[in-house]
Amino acid sequence: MTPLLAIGPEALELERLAAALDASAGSNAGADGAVVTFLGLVRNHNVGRRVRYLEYEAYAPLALKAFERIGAEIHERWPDVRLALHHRIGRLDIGEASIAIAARSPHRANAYAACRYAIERVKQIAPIWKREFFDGGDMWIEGATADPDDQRARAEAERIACA
Amino acid sequence: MTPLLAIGPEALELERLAAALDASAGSNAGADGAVVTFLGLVRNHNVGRRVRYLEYEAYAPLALKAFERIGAEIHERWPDVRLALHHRIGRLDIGEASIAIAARSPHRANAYAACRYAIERVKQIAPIWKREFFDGGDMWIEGATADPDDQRARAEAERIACA
Amino acid sequence: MRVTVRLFARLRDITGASELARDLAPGATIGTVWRQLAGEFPALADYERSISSAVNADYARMDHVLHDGDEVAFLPPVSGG
Amino acid sequence: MRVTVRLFARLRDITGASELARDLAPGATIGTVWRQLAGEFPALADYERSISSAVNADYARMDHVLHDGDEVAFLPPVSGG
Repeated sequence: MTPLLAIGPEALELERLAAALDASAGSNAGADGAVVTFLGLVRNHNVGRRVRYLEYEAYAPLALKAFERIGAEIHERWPDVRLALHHRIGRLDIGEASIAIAARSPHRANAYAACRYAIERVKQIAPIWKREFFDGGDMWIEGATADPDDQRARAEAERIACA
Repeated sequence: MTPLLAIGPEALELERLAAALDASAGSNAGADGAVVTFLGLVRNHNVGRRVRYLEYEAYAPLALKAFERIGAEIHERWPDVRLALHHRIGRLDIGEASIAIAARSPHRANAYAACRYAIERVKQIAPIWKREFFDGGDMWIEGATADPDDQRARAEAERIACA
Repeated sequence: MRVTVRLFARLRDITGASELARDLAPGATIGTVWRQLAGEFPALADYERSISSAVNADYARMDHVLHDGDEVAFLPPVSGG
Repeated sequence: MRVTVRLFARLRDITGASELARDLAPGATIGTVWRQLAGEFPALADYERSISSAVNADYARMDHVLHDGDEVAFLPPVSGG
């Protein structure tokens, strides 16, 4: 059975996340009225560079714990939302999905907010790195300093989620 | 080939919408970094009633034009977003999807906003009605008076989309 | 002139028909048709302020002037999605 | 005591190793390990204020005291998603 939270080299499929959420709902599934999903795709350009492909690396056990933390934050903020989140690692070509998120809820407002919050938090605290291979070279992309206890970052993610 | 906008009795599948968007992107597909989707599901209860199933009816040619209008509004507000929107009609059982929306864009903010805007606008202006069959009876659900020129409604949809 | 009237959801239940034909004098508007129907089916009065209307599958206002062969539609408040 | 040090992304490129073993005096903290590494690999100095750290696959602060057998990880700014 597909786990709700996962990180690995397999290609991502929304249908698998949706099925995992369905299964996790059990007898309560009929109460849900909304599923919102997000797919992050590898783009062919970035700040003026022509991207050829990406390589994602992760500290996998800590990444899974970060996903669990994000799930717990969502459960605290939006108790009626259930979340599935899969991240891919390894080489990814243009157009392939690096992350797939699905949020299911009785009401669409919470599903939208939680799905958006999840991707913002992944970018803030998941120990995952991408190396960009572009025309003329390659470089590690470095974004946020990961600090799961930074309440300002968490509030910013909530703001972006329009919660 | 799957159309980007559709209304009919067939079961909805996110994969078909995603494929339609992929195909419509053509050679520019590699520029997209985000796909956000929404599925509306039939819930097993509504304002205290135990729902058994729903029947959706539409004025199909006008519904398609309403979808086109929503697409045009999105193109005007978020020019880099491409949209797919399918609505189902006929009998729908609990847990089945009545509407599927997918928005694809170079950046996730616009994909989230446009996907949310689309469902709000469908509820405002698409000539579609659901009849609820619940324990003890049935009734037509009546929501918004459809007026595509109502700029206040449109502004409200933008506000909800957190645009 | 003659127009076709399309009715949906509860309006269809009230009138017992999803489609009606109506003969109109020249210059008749969507509103003319609505008032005629409301005279025949008093329960329609509830919808006086909440219906929308369309002509030939495009939204149109009550003062829209009709032509022979037009398809007029009356739409109760919508509940799609 | 002996700990394993895990290094990721550009930190791994700088040190040339994804995993290192280091011997430490009792009472050593994550910060102790970092300063030791920064002495060996001066290019790490750029990351002084931007790294995060973890012990046994849990985020932990620089003043966290280490024990024999711990796995310490240094994480440059993240870019997942």
